[in-house]
Amino acid sequence: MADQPTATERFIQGVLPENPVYRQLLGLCPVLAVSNNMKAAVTMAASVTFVLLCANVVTSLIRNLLKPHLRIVVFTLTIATFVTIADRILAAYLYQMSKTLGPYIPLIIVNCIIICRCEVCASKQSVFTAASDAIGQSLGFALALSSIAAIREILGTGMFFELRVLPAAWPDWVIMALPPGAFLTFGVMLAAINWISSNK
Amino acid sequence: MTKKEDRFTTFEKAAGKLNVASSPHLVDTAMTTRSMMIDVLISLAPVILMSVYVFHWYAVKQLLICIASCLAAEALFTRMRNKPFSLLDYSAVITGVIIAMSMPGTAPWFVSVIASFVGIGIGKSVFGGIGMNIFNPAMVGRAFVMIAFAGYLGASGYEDAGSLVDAITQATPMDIFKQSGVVPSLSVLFWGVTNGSLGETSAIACIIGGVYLCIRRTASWEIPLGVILTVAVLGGIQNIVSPDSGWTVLHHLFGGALLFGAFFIATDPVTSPLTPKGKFIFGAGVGAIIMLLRLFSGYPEGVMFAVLLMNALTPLINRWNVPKPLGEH
Amino acid sequence: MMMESRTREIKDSPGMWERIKKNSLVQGWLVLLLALFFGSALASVQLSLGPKIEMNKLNETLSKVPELVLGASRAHEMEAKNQELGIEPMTIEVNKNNKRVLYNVYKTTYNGEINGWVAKTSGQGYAGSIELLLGLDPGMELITGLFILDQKETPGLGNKIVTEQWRKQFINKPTKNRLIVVKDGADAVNEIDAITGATISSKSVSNIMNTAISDLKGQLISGQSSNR
Amino acid sequence: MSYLTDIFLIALGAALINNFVLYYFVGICPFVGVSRRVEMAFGMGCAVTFVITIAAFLCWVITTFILMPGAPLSKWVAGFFVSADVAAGIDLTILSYIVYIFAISSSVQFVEMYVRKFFPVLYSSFGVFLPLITTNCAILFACLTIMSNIVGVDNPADAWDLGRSLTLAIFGGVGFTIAIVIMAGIREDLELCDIPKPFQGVAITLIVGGILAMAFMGFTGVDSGLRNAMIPM
Repeated sequence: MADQPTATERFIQGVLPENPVYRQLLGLCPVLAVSNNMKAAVTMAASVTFVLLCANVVTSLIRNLLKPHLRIVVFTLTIATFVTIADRILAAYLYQMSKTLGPYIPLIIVNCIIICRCEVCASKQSVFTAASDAIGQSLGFALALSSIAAIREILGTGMFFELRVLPAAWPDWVIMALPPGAFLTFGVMLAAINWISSNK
Repeated sequence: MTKKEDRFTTFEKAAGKLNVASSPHLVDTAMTTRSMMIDVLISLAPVILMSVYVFHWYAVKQLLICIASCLAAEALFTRMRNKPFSLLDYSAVITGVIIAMSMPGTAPWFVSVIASFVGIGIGKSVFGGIGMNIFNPAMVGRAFVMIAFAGYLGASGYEDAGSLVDAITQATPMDIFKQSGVVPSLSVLFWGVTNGSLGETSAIACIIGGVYLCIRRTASWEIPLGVILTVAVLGGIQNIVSPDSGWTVLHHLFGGALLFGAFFIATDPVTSPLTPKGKFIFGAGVGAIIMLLRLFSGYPEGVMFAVLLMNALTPLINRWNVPKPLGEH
Repeated sequence: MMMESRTREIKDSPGMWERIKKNSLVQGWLVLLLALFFGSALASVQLSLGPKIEMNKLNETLSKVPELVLGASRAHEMEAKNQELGIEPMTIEVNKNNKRVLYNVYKTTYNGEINGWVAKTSGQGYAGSIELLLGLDPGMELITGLFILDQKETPGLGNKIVTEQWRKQFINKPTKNRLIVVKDGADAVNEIDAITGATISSKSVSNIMNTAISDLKGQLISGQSSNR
Repeated sequence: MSYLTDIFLIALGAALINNFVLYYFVGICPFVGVSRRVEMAFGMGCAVTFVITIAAFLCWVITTFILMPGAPLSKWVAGFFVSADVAAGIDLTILSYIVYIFAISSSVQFVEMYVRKFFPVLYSSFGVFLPLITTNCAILFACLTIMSNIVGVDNPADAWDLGRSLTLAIFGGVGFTIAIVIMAGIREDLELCDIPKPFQGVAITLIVGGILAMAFMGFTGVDSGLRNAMIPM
């Protein structure tokens, strides 16, 4: 497997060059849905990290036993289990947050980032590489999610992590907390990233 | 040649064929964007005059803010694309005037500025500028601030007890009706000496300007006709279902932003369908959605949402009503 | 494991082994093993966290109860003194136009004395349903508190129903007359100020409360007597 | 009457007011991915509506009879092994996510087989989208919504029946189709536009999605308006 990227490469690729959100355009549902405040975004990113890390490690451990036609079933089973565990942990320790995130935690099951990483990296490479890949990709996801959440929360409520950063006279842009704000912010951010990377 | 001109000539030819007997001298295939825009400005004059008469300096202030920020936005975004910048097509001015006329007089300055920048930026520039936009830029800006600053623009946007103008201390007729079922007199709605967004109050001013636009063929008459017919029919049905509400068909027609929207906003040739039949369907759709939102939605007025929704459907309407290529009968 | 199966393969008759190997159940042994493993993991998660989650669900309502009955300052005072309110949950069934309506009601007692009721109720708001807790004094004559548990009203307008500033005007309103939402300053005892620009949300809340009060008023007093 | 009103409002809510794509952001991937041509978008929409209905049916049956606390089937089975009290308290909701995702993937498989065998024409028009649908969040989202309306309600009498669940699923699919077809129509027109380079592709799709979401915001409150109109207070 000489042609496969090493652990460090996987990690670095995940954060920026192959950022799952801005570059690969995967997992867009949570990026749009839970990015109206930082707390929700960070919790979401942490849950995705947990699921991706566990799924990648388990997949990598059993990679030699996988039959090609059963591998999707195995991936799905693994991911669904860890998502359930993450969901219960949230409900037990962060009850309000788990109510806020609602169905978007179970929807991690069908988040393409995770199944894509299992397929591309974990089912072919060692546990260590798979883990560093998972962390890199999750970090990239977290960066993207919080960049959008920061803009939406600051413009929408004048606050950041529920702490006031803009003067009290700031008129809240309510639309930023609502669905149109998510689409527009993400669209403009994506264009900005495209513009920056094409100018390099 | 821009897409708008392409579309426009296609439509003009189609329309010319249909109306050859009635008014051939009015079909001006060489009509440029600029002369069209001047027509629109002329037709907006009665509305502007009426709003200045009713709202005094509130109207002047809104107009100045909106036009200035639309021009600034246009200049900024065309510069960012390294395109030649020209104000001579007046399109940004018209967007500014329409945004100003759809605002309540008391809306704070930043709301108008944001509406203008969002309208020009997200409604127009990202689609490639004039003639390319899918959605009506003024309505994109207006809907953005309506959702973002509902507190300033909804019912309360119209009630400023400290103002000098009598009309502004009242709630809008639509709003009073929605909240407490009080029906204003028709003459008040017709002449427009009441509260509301700057340009929407006076039915007669909208009709004069709109008829001028239609006669000049800058706007196609099918769209306002579609809107008005549908609203009349649905309003009539509503009257039959609940006869004691007192809000008659004429109230529906003269109240709120209906006529302003039907004549000046829905008729934008870039964002409406190409064929006469498509235009009529477009108008009818706008009318139907306006009535649905007026009767049931929580927002006081549905014109901007209705226009945006039908703008979104325009490509599909065009698909199903493909204009016949030239030479084919 | 792979090595072992390969040696066995040579020993056994190849035809039969091939057939077994093609069998989907045998091919899926990994899936079954994983399912077993994950199943036990989930079971242990459920056993360890399940009770805690149930507690969270209950506490969400229960933790609000003292404040709704006693008011925020008394509730904090009691908490500071480590005094605890007795809370007894019950379900009240109301027959309305031949329709059964169930209410979750909490009877609060202190030193054996009833000192209030909290009812959980919900209804249609401007966008989606509003779920709220309503505090009432022992005789159900006064409203002692209001808390919005869940709502989907428009951010910036309707969702101001959750603010304490708006909610507190309900406190000490008599239940004798229906609450009425007015737009220009409430003066009468049963009038409530609407939130600017969100009259529908304001009306929804007071209507939900009116319905709950009129449904429960007779029921609770009689229910109370039957409990004795 | 009130049941029909309920069904009507669930349908309207799922299709327009709280549109799956434009309000809940589920099914965004096909919304930006498979919306280049109107025919393709319509095919995708039909496929999703088809699968979502079957998945919702399975989900409702499984949740009501097996998964929810005190579900009849699991109570009956467990009755053979443990005492009746323990059997009545059996709660399998922890398995729900796993069960749903397998219900979805097997209904996709089933639909694919069935359509290929009996409707070859239909299969050639939207069969290619079927495998993609397993990871379409709209379907899992519909199942989760149905579940929260069965398990999450305080009052057992309020739990959704099959009719309500299927209505949500079908009209959720219809709402998805509406959104994706409108988007495809616009994107066909966008090809003629001189879109700034950084905005080309997904970015402009998201901006258009934002304006569409804005337009759909106009419907907020229509459901409560209609409810009040139909059921006088």
